[in-house]
Amino acid sequence: MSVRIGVVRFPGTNCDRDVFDAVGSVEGSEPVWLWHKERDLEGVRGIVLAGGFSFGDYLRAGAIARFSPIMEEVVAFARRGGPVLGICNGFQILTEAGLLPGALMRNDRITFVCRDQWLKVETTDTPFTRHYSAGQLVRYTVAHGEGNYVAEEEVLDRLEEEGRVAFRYVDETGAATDAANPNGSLRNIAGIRDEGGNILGLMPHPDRAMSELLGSGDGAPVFRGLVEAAA
Amino acid sequence: MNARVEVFVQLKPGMLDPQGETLERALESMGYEGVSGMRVGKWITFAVEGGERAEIEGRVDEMCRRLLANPVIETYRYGLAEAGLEETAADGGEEAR
Amino acid sequence: MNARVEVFVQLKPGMLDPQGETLERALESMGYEGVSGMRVGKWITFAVEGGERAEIEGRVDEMCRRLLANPVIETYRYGLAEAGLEETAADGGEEAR
Amino acid sequence: MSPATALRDQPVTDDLVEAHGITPAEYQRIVDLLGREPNVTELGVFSLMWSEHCGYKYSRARLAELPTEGPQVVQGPGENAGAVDVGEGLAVVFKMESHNHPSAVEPYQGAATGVGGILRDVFTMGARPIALLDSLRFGELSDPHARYLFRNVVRGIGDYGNCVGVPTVGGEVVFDDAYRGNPLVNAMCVGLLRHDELTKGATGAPGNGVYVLGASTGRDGIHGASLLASSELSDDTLESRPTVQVGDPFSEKLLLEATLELIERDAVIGIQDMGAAGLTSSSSEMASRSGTGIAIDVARVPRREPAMPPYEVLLSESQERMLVVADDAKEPLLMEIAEKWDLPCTRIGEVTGDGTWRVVEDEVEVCSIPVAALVDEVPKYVREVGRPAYLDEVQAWEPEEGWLAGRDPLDDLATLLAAPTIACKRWAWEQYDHHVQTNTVLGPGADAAVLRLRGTRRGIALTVDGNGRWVWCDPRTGGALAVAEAARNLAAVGAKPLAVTDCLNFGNPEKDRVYYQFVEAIRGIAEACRALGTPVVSGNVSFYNESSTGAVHPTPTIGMVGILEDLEKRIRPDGALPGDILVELGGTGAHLGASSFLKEVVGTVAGRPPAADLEAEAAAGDAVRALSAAGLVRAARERASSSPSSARPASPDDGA
Ligand SMILES: Nc1ncnc2c1ncn2[C@@H]1O[C@H](COP(=O)(O)OP(=O)(O)O)[C@@H](O)[C@H]1O
Repeated sequence: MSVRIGVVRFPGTNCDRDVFDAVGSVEGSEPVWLWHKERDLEGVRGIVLAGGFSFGDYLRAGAIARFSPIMEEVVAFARRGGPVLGICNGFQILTEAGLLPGALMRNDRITFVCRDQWLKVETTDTPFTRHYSAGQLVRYTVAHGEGNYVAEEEVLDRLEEEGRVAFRYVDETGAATDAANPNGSLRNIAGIRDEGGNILGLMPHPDRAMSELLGSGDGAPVFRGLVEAAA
Repeated sequence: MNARVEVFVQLKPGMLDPQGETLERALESMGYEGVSGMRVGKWITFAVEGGERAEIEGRVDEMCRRLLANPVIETYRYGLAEAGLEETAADGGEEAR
Repeated sequence: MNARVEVFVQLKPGMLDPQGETLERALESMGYEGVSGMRVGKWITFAVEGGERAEIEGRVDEMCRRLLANPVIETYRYGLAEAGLEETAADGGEEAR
Repeated sequence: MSPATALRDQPVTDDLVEAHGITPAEYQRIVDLLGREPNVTELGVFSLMWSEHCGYKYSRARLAELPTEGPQVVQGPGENAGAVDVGEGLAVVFKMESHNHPSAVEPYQGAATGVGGILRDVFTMGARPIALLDSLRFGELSDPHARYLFRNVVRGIGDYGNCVGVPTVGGEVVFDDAYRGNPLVNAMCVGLLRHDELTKGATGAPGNGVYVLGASTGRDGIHGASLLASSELSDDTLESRPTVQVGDPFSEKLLLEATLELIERDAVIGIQDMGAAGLTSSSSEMASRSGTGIAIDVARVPRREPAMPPYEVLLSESQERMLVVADDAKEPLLMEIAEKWDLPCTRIGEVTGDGTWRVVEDEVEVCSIPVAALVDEVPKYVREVGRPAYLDEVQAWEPEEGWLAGRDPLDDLATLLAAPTIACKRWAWEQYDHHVQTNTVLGPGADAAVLRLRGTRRGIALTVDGNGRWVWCDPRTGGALAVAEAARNLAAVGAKPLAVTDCLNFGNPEKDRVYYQFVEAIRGIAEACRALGTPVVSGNVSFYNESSTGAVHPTPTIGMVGILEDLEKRIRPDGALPGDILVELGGTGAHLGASSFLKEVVGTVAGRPPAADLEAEAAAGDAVRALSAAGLVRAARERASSSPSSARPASPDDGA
């Protein structure tokens, strides 16, 4: 029996096929499209919100998408403990929907940034990061205009204490410097998880790090972890 | 009543506004001095049909809270004016339309 | 004087405002009815130091034309208030100018 | 009287004809073709269809000199975009287009809508866009206005392509005073399809329905607005008329997905982009290709503004719209798919059998013109002009004896590397998502971009190139060299060139000097394309790139597509290791005429560019590919005006 994993499509989602392929590359998984207008999760056991510009990211990234019918089901699924991964625009939607704390503001450099990025895996305590070792450096691509993670100090402190910072922007030596920070995110935060550990949101794209031919294969463990957790 | 609504959304005070900063620097390099504290917010205008003033206000406030502003990072305020008075939205600044 | 300035920039009437249209549809599908003519513009606030009121106005107008708006597609208007009166910039809606 | 009626009934005076850019002789021809005087709407329609932009009246005869055929060609010029076979049942569809004038006025929106237009040209053919490239020219970066344009053009291209989800994988940026008053913004789009998915802008049989899919129609970019303003229409409707369109990449993305789904599910008979020149050119071109007529009721076209007269509805350049033809059997599916993507779709008319382009507003006939008159009878101007005198002057340049004495080569090298045109363009391409769709094997920063073709061992290589300075100094050689350099860029990654799209940016062709440059550059391009076996399958002409500071350098940009049969055999730009042997292949010896060294270091634009030895060029490309196939090449770089990434990146923030 293969594990059904839902890939949500909003109008304007544009990494949907990349994610679909990434999920499909994991043995034993079956990616399934979920359309924003539907309320049926089609029996999926895990969900990915892919990157892109849902509703053009008009107003604010992810602001409109979170009100889609499918999102009510996604929120309920996540609250039941189902594994949910939000990449880039997906992360923005998860914060807008209140499933993850904080917000993603416009990059401090104002402009969109697309580059290869070193990340440090800060917690292995999620299904998505369990195949990494703590402190491991991985390389994904970032590509976003609104990836500047902000939250109130207390929230940030709590995230740190509870080990909920999942990825940090670092340089090739693992140092979380300003130069290594592509967007001004507070404390170089690139991704966080929720209390339960079943929801992960991150700006960088593991879905684009699936093949050495394209520069990095470092993202594959994320999808393997997702499928295993869903099984 | 039918109302013309204006909503103003801005980053919370204390939050860095890189867009404002960039514009400020650009103005400076163009030779405009003495400009400070620049913030770039959103100005959203629309018409609303039907209901009492208080009811419309309530609805607009809810729209702001739920969609037009993100309370984690932004503040908002709004103003209503009886419609028909298209001028309301238009006056001050003949350039405005 | 020292002034607080508010600049309002919007796409010219008749120009497509994709943001406004998309927002309007989103509000509708969230169940808010009777909303129309939505436009999303910019609301830029800052302080200016020094000079007579007329002189500041002239300068602000020039800044608008040269940088803050592109007159080819946008209209703008602005309002000044003597500084110190932070409230002016802060209280409700259309009074803001 | 409403402005709409006022306009419709306005008499066609000589002034009005002239204001439409129509010569008395052309007007007479229109009268002959119609057998009567045109009304003002018809006049507007002719002025549009017979403009250089749509009708290619100055260029068409010359473009015929370009080679367009080859076994690899699946679709040559004439459709929305060209297509070549890349093996395993796949074809690559591509085209380049300019958006110079809109970008000069509103750089952000101008560049953005330029990308929007070229994307539509490609997905209209049924191809999913998989890559964008951009070729940009601005004034010197020390000029604040050039910095403003550079910053906003790049942002406009990035925001649009990023939002639609098509990676921008390559391009070029040149800064030269020649472009101060008139920047060049050229965008190329590449799409991929299976051969059987290729769709054409056809109408099928009489009786089929004609639909508008996508955005509503507004007063965007209505050609002739200025002349209307001079003809006593109510002022307030006119002054608010925008001349530049606002791009809506979100709607474009919906249109893209809807269009591909329509084609995949066989819900349409034909489909055509309604970008430049709008409803008029899309409908007449579709009818022309199929030898049919078409009847449209403008009253049914969804509009953004009330009281638009037919003139405006027909000539509007509102973006993100498609013209679709379907029969009754397909209509329900067409509507279902449109609704799925939240796109309005409205039936506005039907295909007819009489070869007439007919427009009514409700019941009233507004236009009735033979399709052939609009499309095939466009006047063609072929002029013979002599070689302009400036060329002798420019080419007479010879280095004086000992002119390099006392120069410090290292200093000069540093100057050269710091020149914005030569410096790394990271500032620009970091703003472009160059990875989305996960096919980018080699992105910006290399001689050519390389994309994998999923499910095969193959890849394609893409590049855009042009050198206006060379063409200015020697139009024919410069034209040939642009093609040669593009081919070299492809060879440097191990790819074999397949075909070319071009974007020919010139000044006013009514001027002898410009026309000469144009004619000669095309000859050069044609010769090089023949020699290198790369037919031209699509392209675009942009004339009138002039301002108060004069005409731009004649700048043909060449977009080239190549194939790598085995991606594993590609050449990596950064593959070199210490101890490797460095070899120069080909080479023109020490040549400094018209060089970057002269311009950036010495401050002169003069001399002749290096001769284009096309046979040697072809041989060098073959040699590189053979060496690479034999596993002997670790890295390669094309050696023209390359941009080492170590140099300080060119950015508008430099304050230069
Ligand atoms: N506007 C741009 N957009 C995307 N990539 C660009 C742009 N300008 C330059 N590049 C990239 O920078 C690299 C160098 O470009 P260029 O200076 O034109 O090199 P060359 O002289 O070898 O053609 C190329 O990989 C090119 O794709």
